[in-house]
Amino acid sequence: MFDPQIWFYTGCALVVIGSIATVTGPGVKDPIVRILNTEIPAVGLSLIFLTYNHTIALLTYIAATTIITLILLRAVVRLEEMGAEL
Amino acid sequence: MNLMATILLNVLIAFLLGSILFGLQRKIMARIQMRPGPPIIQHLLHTLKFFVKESSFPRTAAMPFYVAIASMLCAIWVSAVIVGPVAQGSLLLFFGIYALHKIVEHNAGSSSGSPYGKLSCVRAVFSAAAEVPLFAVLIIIYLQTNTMVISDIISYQAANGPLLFTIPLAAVMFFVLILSKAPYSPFAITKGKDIISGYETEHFGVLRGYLMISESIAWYMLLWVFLTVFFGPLGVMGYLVGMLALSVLTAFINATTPILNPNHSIMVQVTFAFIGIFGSILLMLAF
Amino acid sequence: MYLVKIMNPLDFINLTNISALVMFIGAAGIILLSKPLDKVIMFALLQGGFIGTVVAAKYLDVAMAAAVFDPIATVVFLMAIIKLNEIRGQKKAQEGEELV
Amino acid sequence: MSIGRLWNQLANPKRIPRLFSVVLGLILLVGFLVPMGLNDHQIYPRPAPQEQIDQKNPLAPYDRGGSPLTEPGIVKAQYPQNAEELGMITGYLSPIAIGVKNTTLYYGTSIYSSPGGLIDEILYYTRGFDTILESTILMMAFVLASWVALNFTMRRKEE
Amino acid sequence: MIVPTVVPEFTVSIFIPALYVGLITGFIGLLGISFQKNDLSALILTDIVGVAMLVIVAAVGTDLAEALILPGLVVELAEIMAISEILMSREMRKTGNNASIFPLPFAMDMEIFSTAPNFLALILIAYGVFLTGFTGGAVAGGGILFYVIARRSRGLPIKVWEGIAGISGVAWCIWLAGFLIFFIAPELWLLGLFMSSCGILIKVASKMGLIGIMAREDLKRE
Amino acid sequence: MDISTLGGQILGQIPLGDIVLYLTPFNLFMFAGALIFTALIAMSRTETQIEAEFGSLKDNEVKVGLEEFKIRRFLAIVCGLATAGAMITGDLFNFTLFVALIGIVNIGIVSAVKQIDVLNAAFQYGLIAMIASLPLFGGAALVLASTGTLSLLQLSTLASTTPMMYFASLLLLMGIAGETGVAPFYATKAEMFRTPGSPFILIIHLSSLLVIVRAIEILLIINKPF
Repeated sequence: MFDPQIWFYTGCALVVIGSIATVTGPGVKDPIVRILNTEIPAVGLSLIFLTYNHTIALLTYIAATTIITLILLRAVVRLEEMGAEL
Repeated sequence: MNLMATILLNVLIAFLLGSILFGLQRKIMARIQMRPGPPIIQHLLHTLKFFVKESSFPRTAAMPFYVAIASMLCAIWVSAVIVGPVAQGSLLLFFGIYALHKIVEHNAGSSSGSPYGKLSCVRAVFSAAAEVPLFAVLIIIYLQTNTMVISDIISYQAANGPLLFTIPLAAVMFFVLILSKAPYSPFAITKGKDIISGYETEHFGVLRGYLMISESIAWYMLLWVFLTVFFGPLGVMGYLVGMLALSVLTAFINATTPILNPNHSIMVQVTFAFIGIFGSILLMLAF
Repeated sequence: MYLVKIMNPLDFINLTNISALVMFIGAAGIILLSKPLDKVIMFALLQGGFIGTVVAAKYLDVAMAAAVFDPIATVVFLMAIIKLNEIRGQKKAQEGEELV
Repeated sequence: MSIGRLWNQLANPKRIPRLFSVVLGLILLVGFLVPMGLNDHQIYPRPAPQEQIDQKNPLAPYDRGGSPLTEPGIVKAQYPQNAEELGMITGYLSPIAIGVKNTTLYYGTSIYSSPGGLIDEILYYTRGFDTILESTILMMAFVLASWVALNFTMRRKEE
Repeated sequence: MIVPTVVPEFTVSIFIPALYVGLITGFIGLLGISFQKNDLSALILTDIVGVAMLVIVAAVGTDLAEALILPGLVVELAEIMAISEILMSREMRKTGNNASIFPLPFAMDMEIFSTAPNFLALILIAYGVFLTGFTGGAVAGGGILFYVIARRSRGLPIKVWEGIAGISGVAWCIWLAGFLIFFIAPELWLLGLFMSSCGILIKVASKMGLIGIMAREDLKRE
Repeated sequence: MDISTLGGQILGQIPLGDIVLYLTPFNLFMFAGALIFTALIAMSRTETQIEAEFGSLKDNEVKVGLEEFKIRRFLAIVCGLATAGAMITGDLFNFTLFVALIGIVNIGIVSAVKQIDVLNAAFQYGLIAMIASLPLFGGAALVLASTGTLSLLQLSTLASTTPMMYFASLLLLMGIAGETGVAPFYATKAEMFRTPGSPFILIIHLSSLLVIVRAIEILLIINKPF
């Protein structure tokens, strides 16, 4: 097995495991845990990009995923703060 | 110049025939319900009457829009006549026009500021959601004839017999679409009497006249398309008899059925559409 | 003889495999640990593994950008968690007062 | 009259995304029954992964040939006749990029992400109309978000 | 031959696994949304659906695929932001604007906040400017954002905000002009290239900066 | 198989690199229709919605404020232009992007209102729009993977349709259905219409119906049943 294949299958595994964990992982009732779990498929996707040598997309994705995290966390904190019951 | 004359003639025929068919429909409905009913030319007279009445505009209306949208409805159906009987162009284009008609209808309601118009507008959006799957008729016709152009569909039927016999479920679906456009039909939720006259509540004078003209032309055009697409090349008498028959049939249905609740009306139409789509595909695979 | 040469376990110790291992450990940690702060630490591990992989692919500029963005993500998480704890603590305190 | 009640339930906005996702999920499962494969005659093909970096090419993984301002690179576009200067952008390197290229082997991504490079060629030239739309989507989403934030969610004490 | 005429064998061989991963992930995410009663969780789960979409697009493995991914993910980001803002607006109206009931003494004196932001932000912005385009915009925007969140200064007036929004509109026009140059005057392609890439850079970066301003309202209230 | 059996004969092309717009009577009519409505919206003012006030005999006038009016008009015009673009574009991915733009702008047009129900509908519609980006872009990517092209003119010249393309167009259809809100996903969209501002909500409806009609054309171009 040569390197790109290892990256690829690691990425695939992370994407699938991570998405399962996000949907039904332990403690995902807490939104912040759920957001942390979404980082796993994000890293998995980054590995898939790396396998295909989509490096510019990878670079953008690394920046974008940080920003998405920030947006989601902002929503979580703010909703919690105003005591919203969803 | 000749083309212009043809267009004018066709529009005139569409208007007159459409109004008379509407009048006939009301008469038949009345007789079924043991009422005397208005005279057959009532709808026509009604339309003409509005052009000599004073026009007034509600203070709350969204101004240029409110006037333009009613005039637009007329323009849209005139162009439908051009696409249909005059040019025999693409069926897809005809359905584009029908989509525009839905939009205009719904905004005629909301632009006046009346709460009844508003409700009619919301219901128009609901009902558009139900009519969109009926566009599947188009796809079924296309799969059967390999073309979207009306003249080609006519020549296909001249060679292979009417489409009614090969894709009957599509014809049923299209008939449901026509039925939903008829006044007092179970699917006419946008003009139900519970919301007064729906989108027409706040239109007076010339604007109401425009709305009524385009209703008549729309009825004629829908019947024309149905007959052309499913019965093949017909003569003048053929069209006349077919239109009469369809109007009488819808009158019978409308006279005997109640108007449905909006959600139910949509889901009934959607159910018809799904049965029609899958049934037609199965039929086409079978033969 | 030849088989033995291929099966040499030391061959498996290279940057790619180690990084993959680290990433799996990080992922498992994020999923299984219960406290959010512990999860953030495992998240750093996951990111570290990822940077290792990018280095193994020899794209150093991407690795550099990832190395800069990782602490940012971690800091953002930390801030949110601390803030949330604070809010929840206050809510609990308030509810307690109401009860008393 | 359970079907009537069911139909009424379908009109509840909160259920719609759930319903949509169930239907879509089932359709995605259909994908496993359909025979699929990648057609290898694609436009804009790229070399095998890691091939260029293994050759110690300082422009890896985006080297598509050509030399700055003189010779176009290799670009397999859909309609080459519609793009007169096809390949020139791929071949172009800015002066800073040339400097970086001569210093190190591992910064190909940065070099080709700076002005010039294949992705720029596709994004701005051959499929530039797509990029107009994408940046418009971005702009609209931000107009919307910032408007809501400014008027409703940030100035909440004033209301 | 630098560029092959057909897609390499390796890419073709991993197409099916990648596609299936995309479909499975999409299915899991969609199933999660359909069983989810909580609106916020549903929003977070759409992120997973987005990942599935990117996997499927990436699986094509050509340069075109990459060009399609790149703006797609920036768009995904923008949509999440807009929708989360609507969610907050809705909840604020529902709960009757009681968001700032708790006066929060939120003092967090971490070393990283006093020294690191300037340095990291400088690196990111400089690197982003060098990269240009969508990538550079995202990178530089990340830098601006981090700087804005971490700085102590507060009370940015709305005028500054509108200024930023205006710049981004102008940047969009610059990029449009660049695009037109490609087709109207192909011999000036270099000018078009620079206008386009710098336009997109400014546009994306300034928009990302806005997020930082919004987020600071929550995270660094004093 | 040829585009002219669908929308009438091709009158011309506008080449923009790989994205070639083609003009048939059908496309032109829809394009012009969308533009006319956009122009109408741009110059109209909004209506005043009259509601009965509860517990008294007074009327309650619901108006659209000036700030809100400006932003909604802007978004409505963008939506109209996007719809017009979706009518004449000749590229599959370009079309999906137009649809995505229409989706986000539609949410925007109603997000500025203050009714909780309408905001809720806008949020749920936004969720659908985001979910729908998976089948939309995924479907376009699968078409690209199986045929190696995204241009509709090229797609129409292909000899046959593979099962993969059928699957891809099924996904595309789902994506368009989600973004435009047709039955049975109509409820979110219809709820959004309860707000005042009739010229702007016109464009929401206009875009979805026109896009559906255009989508039928595109799906028939991709799938060749004979």
